[in-house]
Amino acid sequence: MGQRLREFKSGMEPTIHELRFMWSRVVENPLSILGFAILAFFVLIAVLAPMMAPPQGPDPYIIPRGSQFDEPSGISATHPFGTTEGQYDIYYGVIWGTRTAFRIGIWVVGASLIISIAIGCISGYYGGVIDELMMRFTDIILAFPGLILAMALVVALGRGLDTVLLALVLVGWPGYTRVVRAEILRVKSEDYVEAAKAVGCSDLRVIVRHILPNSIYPIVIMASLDIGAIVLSAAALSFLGIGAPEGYADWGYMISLSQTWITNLKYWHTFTIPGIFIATFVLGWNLLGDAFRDVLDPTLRRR
Amino acid sequence: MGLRSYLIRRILLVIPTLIGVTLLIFAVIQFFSPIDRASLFITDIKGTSDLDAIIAKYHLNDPVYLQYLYWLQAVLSGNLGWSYSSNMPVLKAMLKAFPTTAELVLISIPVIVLGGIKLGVASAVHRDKLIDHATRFLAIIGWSLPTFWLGLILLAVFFGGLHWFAPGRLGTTSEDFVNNPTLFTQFTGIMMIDGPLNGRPDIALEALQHLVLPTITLTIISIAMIIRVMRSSMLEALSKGYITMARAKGLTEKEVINKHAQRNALIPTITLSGLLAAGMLNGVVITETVFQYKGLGYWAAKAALAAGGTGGSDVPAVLGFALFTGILFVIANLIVDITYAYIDPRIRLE
Amino acid sequence: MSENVLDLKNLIVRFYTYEGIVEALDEVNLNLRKGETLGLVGETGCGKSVTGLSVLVLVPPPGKIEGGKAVLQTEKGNIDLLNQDEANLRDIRGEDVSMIFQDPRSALNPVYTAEDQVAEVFLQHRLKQLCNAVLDKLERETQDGGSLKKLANRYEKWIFQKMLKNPKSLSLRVLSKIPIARRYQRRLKEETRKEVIRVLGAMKIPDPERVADMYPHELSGGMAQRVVIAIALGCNPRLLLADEPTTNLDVTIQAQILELIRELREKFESSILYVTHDLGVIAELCDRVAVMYAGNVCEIADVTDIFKNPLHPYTQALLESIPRPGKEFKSIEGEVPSLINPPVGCRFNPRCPKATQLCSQMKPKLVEVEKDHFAMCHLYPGGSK
Amino acid sequence: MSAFLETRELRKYYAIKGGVFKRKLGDVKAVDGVSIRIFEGESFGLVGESGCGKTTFGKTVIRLLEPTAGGIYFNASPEVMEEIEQLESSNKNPQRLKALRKQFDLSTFKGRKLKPIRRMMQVVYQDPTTSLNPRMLVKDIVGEPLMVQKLAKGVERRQRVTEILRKVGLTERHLYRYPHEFSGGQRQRIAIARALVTNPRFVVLDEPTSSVDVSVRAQLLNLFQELQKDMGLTYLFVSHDLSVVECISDRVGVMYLGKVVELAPTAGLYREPLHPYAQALFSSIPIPDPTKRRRRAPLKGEVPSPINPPLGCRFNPRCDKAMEICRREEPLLVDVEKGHFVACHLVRG
Repeated sequence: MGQRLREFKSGMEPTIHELRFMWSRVVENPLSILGFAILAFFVLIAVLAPMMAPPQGPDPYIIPRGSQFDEPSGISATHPFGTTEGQYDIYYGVIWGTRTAFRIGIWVVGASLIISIAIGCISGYYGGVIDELMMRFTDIILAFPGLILAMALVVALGRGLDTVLLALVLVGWPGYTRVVRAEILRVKSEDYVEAAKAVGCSDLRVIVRHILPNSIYPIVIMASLDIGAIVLSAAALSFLGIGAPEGYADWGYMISLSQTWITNLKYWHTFTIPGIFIATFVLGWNLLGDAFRDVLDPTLRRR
Repeated sequence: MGLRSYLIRRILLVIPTLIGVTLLIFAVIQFFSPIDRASLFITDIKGTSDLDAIIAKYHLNDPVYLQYLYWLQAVLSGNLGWSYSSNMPVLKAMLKAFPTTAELVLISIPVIVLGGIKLGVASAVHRDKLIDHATRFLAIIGWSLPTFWLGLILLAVFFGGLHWFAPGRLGTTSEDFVNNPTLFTQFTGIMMIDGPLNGRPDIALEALQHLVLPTITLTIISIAMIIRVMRSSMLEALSKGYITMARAKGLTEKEVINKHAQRNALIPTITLSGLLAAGMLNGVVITETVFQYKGLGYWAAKAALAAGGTGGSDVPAVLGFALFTGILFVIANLIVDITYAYIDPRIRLE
Repeated sequence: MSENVLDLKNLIVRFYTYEGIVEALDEVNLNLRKGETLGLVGETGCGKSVTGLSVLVLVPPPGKIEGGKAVLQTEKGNIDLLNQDEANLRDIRGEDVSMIFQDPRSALNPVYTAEDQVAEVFLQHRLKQLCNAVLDKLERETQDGGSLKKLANRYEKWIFQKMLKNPKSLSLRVLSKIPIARRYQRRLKEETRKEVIRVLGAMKIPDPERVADMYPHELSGGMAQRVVIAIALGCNPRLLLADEPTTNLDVTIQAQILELIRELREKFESSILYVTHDLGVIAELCDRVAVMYAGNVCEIADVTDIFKNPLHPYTQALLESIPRPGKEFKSIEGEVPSLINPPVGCRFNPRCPKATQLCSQMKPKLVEVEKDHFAMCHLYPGGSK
Repeated sequence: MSAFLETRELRKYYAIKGGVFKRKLGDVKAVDGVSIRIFEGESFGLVGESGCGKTTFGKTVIRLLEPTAGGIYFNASPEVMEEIEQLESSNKNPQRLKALRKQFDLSTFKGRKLKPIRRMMQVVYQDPTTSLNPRMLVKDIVGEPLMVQKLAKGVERRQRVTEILRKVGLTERHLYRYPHEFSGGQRQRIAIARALVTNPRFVVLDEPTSSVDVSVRAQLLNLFQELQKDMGLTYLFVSHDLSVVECISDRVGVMYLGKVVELAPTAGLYREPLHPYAQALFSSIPIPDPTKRRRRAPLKGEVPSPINPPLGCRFNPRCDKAMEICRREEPLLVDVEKGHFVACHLVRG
């Protein structure tokens, strides 16, 4: 047992050393601490949502509304952040909107990563015709500005939040695949991969045991930190009106409700509050992403 | 491989990419029933009544590859279908809105590129100093702000609060004036040029005034990428052997940075400016929608929501727009790669 | 000791890295006499390259020079390089002291031609001479030509006289940005090109005209190194630092470059600090040798003395580790220590066959054991003094 | 003496593509017709400058690279070799030749058939920092060949791993460590252990000492010699370091632009190289002895491109003894005296 533990501990050692180094660099920067704090705050909100804003209908993601009255109302005891157009409660919306944001980000990143790792590995390792075909295919998707292609896909597949998720995955995977493939190509040319082939390892073993462990961590970390950017795109689609359905607890959708009221500063809360939520959420991810990017960038490492 | 054959190859590569782009759009069309697809071939309002004839005419019940060829033929002859929302053929509507967008983009690009490069260099040279932290913080903020929210805040403050700038492209009176062909000739469709050409410099000034907020929005959103790429490639360049060499020659720090490091750092920045183009096109859709700036993006966003179309959208308009931006982006990338070939002597040898 | 071109005294350099403080140079002492070639030999990471960079005061971050002196003999007398301001240092770099780097390809900027990069040295340090040459030429041209040509000539003369006085004056900076007005720069470029071709030719580059127009990636390794040497010798420096200039080259090309350095040494009368790990190169090229180990210079002597009569145990072991056919390979036990926590006392003591208790307690001093033969070892406590 | 490993006109070309349509423009002729014999138990040195094809040759011989043409015969009896030679020159019975090649010529082996070869032929790379997977334990790195070759399992595998580690000068304590915890010299020992754990008979040593320091180099060279005696290994020692090769090899081949120009027993070759290139190469090595300083005319020019090597003798543009015939005709590698082969028109057997 002790042997196992020692093995495990020393097995984790390079990873721990690496993480400790990254951590020390990340912590050096006060901005990334801020990023961590922001994200911790949002995780807390997402977890505590049912307690902070008890659901009132069968679907907790549908914002309760008092009346059908159009004009937003100000801050009051019953509506701590006021209500937006159509009397949707802003407080409830932003709390449950946090869950929506996490859901969108994690789903899109997770699905894109799985697709891109599978395709990137095959493409990069075997090369040849498969690689050429795959890369040309990614070229085509990358030949469109992402948001516009996503918009077209959502329009074609029918509006809704699920469609937005699907569209963002379809638009997002080629970019990751390119990165995965480039990493695989880099590691593939390392001597230890050739040495593995020289002792008679099968392709699968070479990929799983030698190539992936040496290429995948930075990609996974960087992709996870993309969640902010993905939430931003989804919010943009919701803002345009083709994402979240009516009454859904989604920040982008809530801001789109305030569009007609911005000329009167009396209604400042309708766009400011949900906006602050999106901006800080994304800021948190980007602050962390920036810190990690510096640490993971091999050209800037270890001064 | 010489520079010339690199360029020829790069230009030829545009053809398969464009075919791919059309294939993808065509694939998206396949989500619709033949009746819905038929509307993609209608070019006037009367056509909506005899869809069956169109289904027959364009072979919409034929095998897919034949359909693609017929569709491609139609697209190549400029037929992108009928836009419900603007009540005219898609191509015509897009051409009409294009100069407006061009005006916005052309004025934003220099601000973004030059500003981004300067700030990125300053940030790298003073790494971990105040100016670096400030620039990076600004870049991250700009990168994190939702475009639409930033636009709305600017509108609320400068239009709702201060009444300095208004949304739209021109004031209502000027707009009417400009759209009256007997009074005003639209040579280019770009007001800053057409205004003075018609002897009305005040129109140009008014257009510029309306451009301030959209330009600021686009800049804040897009500049972050240039700053970060420039900063990291500048840091990389500064760690290279030739920088030590340049210092060992006795060059001033200014020469070392401006001549030796910056030129090398520009190379990765240029290769990534294709992404900038994509970001701008994305940003244009949102920015124009927020500011009611009636260019291509505004038109497409409205079309996506148009009632009465397929599934509540003006599908031909949205797909036509996607195809159009795809082509635009392919051309932008071509220009980027050609510039890159001229800046980096190494590519000429590969 | 006035004939020392360079005198390093107790030089200390530390690198502040994440892993810890690297004691890269720990009181390095060495002197370079006028006209000689001093070999600085040692294994990877012993601090020999850092020593070279310290002389130029170009130790890269996170490294810092934290003590000692680096006295350079110049026309204005002896100066300590470590307490000069940037402007002074810039005048010295490339003019009095210059450097050849290990990897010529990374030492050349990939986006500029060889000519551009060689020309920079002349424009930086020989601008006056270049201006005078241009003015001479303009003087000769005034006699003939039409009135427009005469006007242009007068304009250019005015420019170059201004440049002679103050090359960074405002009017020059403005004119250099105006399309037609800046055509005077062609004259300067012509003159500089002449110099560039001359110095490239001196490097025995066949067809220097063509090479001048090439980009670094078009040059072979040997050719690129010649260009780097041309840059270094462009202004006839009194001190040349050569940091493993042949390590990345093939042996036959190495032989060419060594031969070139030997010839140029006589022609340019420079003193050379030649950094290398190759004892063969040292034996062929150098007059004296300094042996470095883990941030210390542990022995300095004439090249024949080092090879015939090495005093320091490390030098002895190093020489024995040279493979010789028919003999058993001898090696030094253990590994080169990390400089983050270097051994206390003599840094060689954990690997030294002759180490005593004293060696792990106290750091020995570099003393003159025999005439002109210095060693840093407790085996030779007082030296011959 | 019969050859343990013999290459016959071995070629390895790399296609270069370019132009508008990425057509094939030509070949980099990295190895261009090399025929050598390596005898059992010897250490064969292969020297030359960078780009001469020595590393490519080493990797092609053990089939890490796909040969473009030619044959690699491993462990074939003299009778078989004689028959192949006859069949090749007479061109009479192509079926028989094909059958023989299929049986003995490694260059015809594919997929599964290569796996047993991998057990017999191994390689040690130049730089152990890149040749060891940084995320694997020493026990897994060294045990992997046993695992994939299905040679040993569980306790037995562990025993064999420990045994080989002891042989290369490491101990059981090192089993559960990662490569980054070792110094350069020790890492190279791990790489050697991995190569030798399957008891191979032939090992390609690809510049195995050029990434370690002088003081450590000697330790490794001693280790190589010990292991060779112990395990009855045959070495192909590829290096640009002529003095190391001199000490460790029995016979040495000199390569220039994809061809072997001279091949001889070490002592004879180093005493008196016959090919003008070999002469220039040997005289270029700086001798670590200040009393033996000499001035010499270094070789002029640089190595030409291996895409379009010069006609005739490949060395002719740089050779100061070049004659008319050198520009026309490629010299053959001929035996001039008792196993001293030279490919030069000046020297005749």
